[in-house]
Amino acid sequence: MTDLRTRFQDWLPRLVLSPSLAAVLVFVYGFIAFTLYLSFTDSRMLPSYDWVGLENYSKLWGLRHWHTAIANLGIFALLYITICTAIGLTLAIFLDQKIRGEGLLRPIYLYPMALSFIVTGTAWKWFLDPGIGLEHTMHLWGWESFEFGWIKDRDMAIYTVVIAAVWQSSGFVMAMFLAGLRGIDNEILKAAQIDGASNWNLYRRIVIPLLRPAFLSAFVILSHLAVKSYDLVIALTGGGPGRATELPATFMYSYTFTRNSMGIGAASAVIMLMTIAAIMTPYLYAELKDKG
Amino acid sequence: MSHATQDTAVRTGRIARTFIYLVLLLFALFYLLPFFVMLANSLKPLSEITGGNMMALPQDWTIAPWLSAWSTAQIGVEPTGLRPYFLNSILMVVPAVAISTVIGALNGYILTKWRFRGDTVIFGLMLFSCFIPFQIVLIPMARMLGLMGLAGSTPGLVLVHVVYGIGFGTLYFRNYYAAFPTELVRAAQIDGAGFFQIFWRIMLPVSGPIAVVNIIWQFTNIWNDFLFGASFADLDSMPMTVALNNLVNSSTGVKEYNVHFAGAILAALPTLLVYIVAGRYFVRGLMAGSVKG
Amino acid sequence: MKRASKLMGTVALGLLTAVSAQAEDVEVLHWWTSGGEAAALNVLKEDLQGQDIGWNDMPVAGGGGEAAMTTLRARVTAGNPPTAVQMLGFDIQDWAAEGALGNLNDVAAAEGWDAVVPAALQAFAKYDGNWISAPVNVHSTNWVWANKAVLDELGLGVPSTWEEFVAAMQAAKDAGKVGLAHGGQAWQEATMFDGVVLSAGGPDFYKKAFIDLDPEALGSDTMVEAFKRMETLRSYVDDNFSGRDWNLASAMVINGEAAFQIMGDWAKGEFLNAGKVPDQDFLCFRVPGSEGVVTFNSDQFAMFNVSEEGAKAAQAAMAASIMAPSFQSAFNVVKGSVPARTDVPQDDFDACGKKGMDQLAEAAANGTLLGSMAHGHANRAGVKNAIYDVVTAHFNGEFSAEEAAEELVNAVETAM
Amino acid sequence: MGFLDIRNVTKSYGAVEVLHQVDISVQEGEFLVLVGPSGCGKSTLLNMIAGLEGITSGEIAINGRVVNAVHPSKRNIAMVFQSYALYPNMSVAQNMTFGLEMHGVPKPERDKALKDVAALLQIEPLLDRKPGQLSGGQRQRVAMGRALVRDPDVFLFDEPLSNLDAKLRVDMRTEIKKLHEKLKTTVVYVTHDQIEALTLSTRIAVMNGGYVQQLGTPQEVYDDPANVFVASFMGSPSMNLIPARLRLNGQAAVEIADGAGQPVALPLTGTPGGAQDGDALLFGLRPEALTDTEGADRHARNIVTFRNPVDVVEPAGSDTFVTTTLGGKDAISRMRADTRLTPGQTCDFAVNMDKAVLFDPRTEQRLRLT
Repeated sequence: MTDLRTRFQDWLPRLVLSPSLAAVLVFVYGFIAFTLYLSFTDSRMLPSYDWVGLENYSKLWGLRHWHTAIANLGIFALLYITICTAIGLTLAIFLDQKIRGEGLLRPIYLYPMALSFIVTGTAWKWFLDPGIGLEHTMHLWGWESFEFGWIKDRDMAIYTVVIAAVWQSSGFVMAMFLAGLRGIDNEILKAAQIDGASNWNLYRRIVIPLLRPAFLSAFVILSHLAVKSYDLVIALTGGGPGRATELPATFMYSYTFTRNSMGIGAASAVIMLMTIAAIMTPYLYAELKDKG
Repeated sequence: MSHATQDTAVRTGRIARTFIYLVLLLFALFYLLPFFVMLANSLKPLSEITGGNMMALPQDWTIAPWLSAWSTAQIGVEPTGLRPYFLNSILMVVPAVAISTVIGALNGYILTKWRFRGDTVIFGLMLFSCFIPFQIVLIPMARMLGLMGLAGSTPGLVLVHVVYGIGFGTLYFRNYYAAFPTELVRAAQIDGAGFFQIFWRIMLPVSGPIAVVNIIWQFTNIWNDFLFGASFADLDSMPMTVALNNLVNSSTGVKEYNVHFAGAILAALPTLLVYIVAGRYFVRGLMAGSVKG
Repeated sequence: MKRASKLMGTVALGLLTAVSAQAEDVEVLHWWTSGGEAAALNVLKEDLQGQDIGWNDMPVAGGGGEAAMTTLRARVTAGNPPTAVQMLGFDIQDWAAEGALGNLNDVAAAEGWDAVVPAALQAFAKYDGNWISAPVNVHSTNWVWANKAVLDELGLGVPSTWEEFVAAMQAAKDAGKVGLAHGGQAWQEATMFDGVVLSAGGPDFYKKAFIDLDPEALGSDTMVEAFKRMETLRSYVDDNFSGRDWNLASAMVINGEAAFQIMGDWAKGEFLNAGKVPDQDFLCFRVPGSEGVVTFNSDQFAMFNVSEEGAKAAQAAMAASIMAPSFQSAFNVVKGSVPARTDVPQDDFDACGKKGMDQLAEAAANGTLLGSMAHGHANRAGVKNAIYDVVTAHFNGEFSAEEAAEELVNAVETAM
Repeated sequence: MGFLDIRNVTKSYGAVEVLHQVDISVQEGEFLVLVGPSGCGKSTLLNMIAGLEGITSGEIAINGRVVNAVHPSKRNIAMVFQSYALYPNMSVAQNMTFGLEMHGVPKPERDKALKDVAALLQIEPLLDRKPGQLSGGQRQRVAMGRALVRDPDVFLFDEPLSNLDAKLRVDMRTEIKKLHEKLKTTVVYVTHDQIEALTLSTRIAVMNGGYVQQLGTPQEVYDDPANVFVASFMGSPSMNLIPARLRLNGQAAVEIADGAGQPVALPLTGTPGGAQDGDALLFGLRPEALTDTEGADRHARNIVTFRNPVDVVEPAGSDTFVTTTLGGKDAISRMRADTRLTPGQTCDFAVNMDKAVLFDPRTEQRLRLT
């Protein structure tokens, strides 16, 4: 009955989608499964297949660095996401006030995202270094009491990582919010003004709630960047002072590759993935249920 | 897709405006500072850097570091500068971005206009794949590339970048096409257009804004990637970032910071160019797609 | 001399390439990318090209070879290993244990490596009694670099004991200088620790603690003393040390901002590059208290399994060229290190280089040529990094000396 | 067998059946309107005819050929969408000829067809514009033009006028009617607007809840509704449905309560079969069958008059609508425009019993008189 072309047309979309799906299944989920397997083996320099059960996990949780790395990720992700969102939103709102020179300011805010941290890490390192950077310059300019030595301070160094990370991505977040603002129907704003809302209330009660999708997108992209932050730490602090700025991504790399403890590295990767899944699944579920 | 106007209809007073300009300019300064440090130091002789203030403007202006970084600095055993690796990166990044954009567009098109049972699950799988840490894929990926005979080649690198670009590409295009009226696809079906004809003739021509977003995103990520480049390339396919890393990160050699900075800026030029040229469409593209939940 | 070595190389080549005369390319993975290093390596490249062997360069810098080792794993996993790979210490042994390395016995026999390479180096270059890699150089880590002008100004000579060294740093500090130039990175702290442990406990203690990993030694009072000496050093370091690159620390000595730096012999390159002359502008001497002992690390080219005869021949030729005295001399003069064979003429070396060569030969003879803990020649990567963790944490004030020694025992145990 | 046959077609999504056993036969040249509230299944049915949605069971045949498994583009149909679905990246001319191009029609023929249709619809000046540069009415014309160019067996319209303003909608309605009269092509037209249904169609299928409630000419559907739903959905203002009782002692009559709650008996022209004295009924009366005495239909044979108070008076230009209370509910009466009634007054109402219909309040089905 069914003519061939029609039947083919029915299957074509699935056919076209299948290579992508296959690639994702193999190169992402297959590899995750492989990593999960490795985390139960005594792999050191290269993968090995000798089963050791949960030994790697118990070793991992016995390592002080791992606790430091987890705690750092908590601090880093929280501050990074919050500050980026706050700065991004502020800049977007300000830039949306018919600003002269918007065309010039926008790329200035955006460009850090274009640069790899291999590139900018050194510049930041110098800038934050009290001996040669900002503090030094302030002293030269006569502000002798100025102090800014966080990068040298074990307790504060993680915050310099936050500063540099915010520098890199807040412009991108700004663009997302700006796009969201430009997408809001003007009539809603006019109506709110006629209702007597002050600018402050206008944004707080009307605009910001309407930006919900932009907030969600920003959250996904920022959390993805936070979890993957690696270059940043390596270039800026090298994980130091001491190991004070270790993050799970640097931890994973160092155990897998430089310390020849692939099993422990794999275990840390599994824990990281589980954490990401725990955070992202509710978001994905909500997102997909709405539209599905 | 309605065209939103530029004007927010919000009125602000003189003092408020001054304040806004002040904040905007301060942030512009904040964003420009590291670039200033890089630029200023790339134009100084080395002695002025190691001996002096790194925040100061050069006293002896020189472009020698730039020339050195471009064509004579030592990357490997030969003093080639970054020049030859530039081409390698272009040869890698252009096909990778093009292919991953087409794949993202096709996936987005299928997942919104040719829906079938289980399509949201597939999308969820693709989206979550964005979060895989690249460190864990290194070893198994090397094995796969070896099995496919693509190890140490540009096509191999392109494949890797395309695979890990599927997630975001699909996300961007899916969100964009979700707002695109399905009736158009139906009309085209009745008009007799097939799956690919609808894609090429109806969908792609209106995908400009989101394609810009995807291209900027993928271009930045692929151009700046170091891990895959260092692991899966050989000399003939070694990308710019690996060369830059060789220039900057030598462990026990003399560090020529001025050359490093010049090289760093050179290596970043293509992405900067993409941002500046495509940047004006970027916000528009985000507006049309990715931020609409 | 050069001609003789070439001749020898050709003889060896002749022996090995009886089947296939066709020479192949070698692909070389290394992390020598800075100007001097790469130029030095270019000598080897040209040497091989003279023998019709092409050179496929595969440089990956970063983290003292860490990035290159990651690349290597990807390459081996992909079934596409390079011909020769620059490698350090235990990595060579680890790869040999994986069965990934080839066999250089024929070249080694033809060139008599067993006689000229110090036994301490052979321990890394041989696996199961077979030659698997060709050592290029010997770096030594227990050096102190000093600005002669500063010392003269303060009326100081070369300190010969730890106490004199501390007094000298104090004098420099009192004169408004930085006593010790240092960059706060884990590996730099570990490099200092090599010398400090030697000065506090001598070669036998060093061996027990770092090579045998004896928990008693690791937790001993001597180790506590070593940590205390680190604290002393810490007190002469300026406040901005953390994260500083080693060569910026060297620059502080060069500029006369600081009096001393404890760093491996690669630091010499920075001084030479700044136009300084050994013994006139700057001084090099062993960490006081560690004289007579040399902690070393040796860059070697490990040769990977290749199946084709032509490739094997190229590999052998490369190994022969690396070990040729002419190359050893040419390379190490530039690099700041000393040759891996003890029979290389000293003519081309500067004062510090000559000193280093003499001390190496002496230490090799006395059995005091010891693998550097900081540079992966005392134990495997996992242990090395575990020690790094404790040393750097202590140096940054997280532990007291006693706690650090205790923590060291734990960390090493976990990593083993 | 008709030109377009819909035979026992059902549609299910999973376990949920949204269309039940639809059976319609359309003759060539007919203008069939599918009308009903949103969610009644009319658009689903249209999409199934177009081939945009699969058929769960039953079959659809166009011009004698079963098309269940035929691709939309091969059914020789054309469709006009609610949103017009004009391709935003193409000019008007490209939009209109895209389908011909896809079917491999050579360029000269395409140009000729385009010229003819553009002339017919008077859109020649718009041909080079992009859809974004057109007004709503112009887009509507282009969308129709795109369908016309194809010269299809069947035109499918999916609420094509709902995006236009009131005035334009009326104009376009007339235009569509004229076009149909000129071209005599078979049309299936979906709308939720009963006026459009009545004015345009040759036959109407009133749908609700996935069922075809009634299929008939506009006259049949209006005057002779099959059930309460059709009666109340068709016509504006809608039919008065007054609670009543059946009286069978003497002449058959319905008894309703007037404004004061007193019973009024209205004699019937026949007896509903199977009904008994005292049964509850719904007495259906169109507003034009409840009027002032001068305005009553001159051809009507059975007029009953009674007095009742006026509650509300709404002049609507050509008519005046007067609300009164019958059976405890508001009943609307259509009177002449010059009526001088004011609220509170009592007046004579004339009931045209020829047009009265009865429903069973339980089943909501029509009770026919015998």
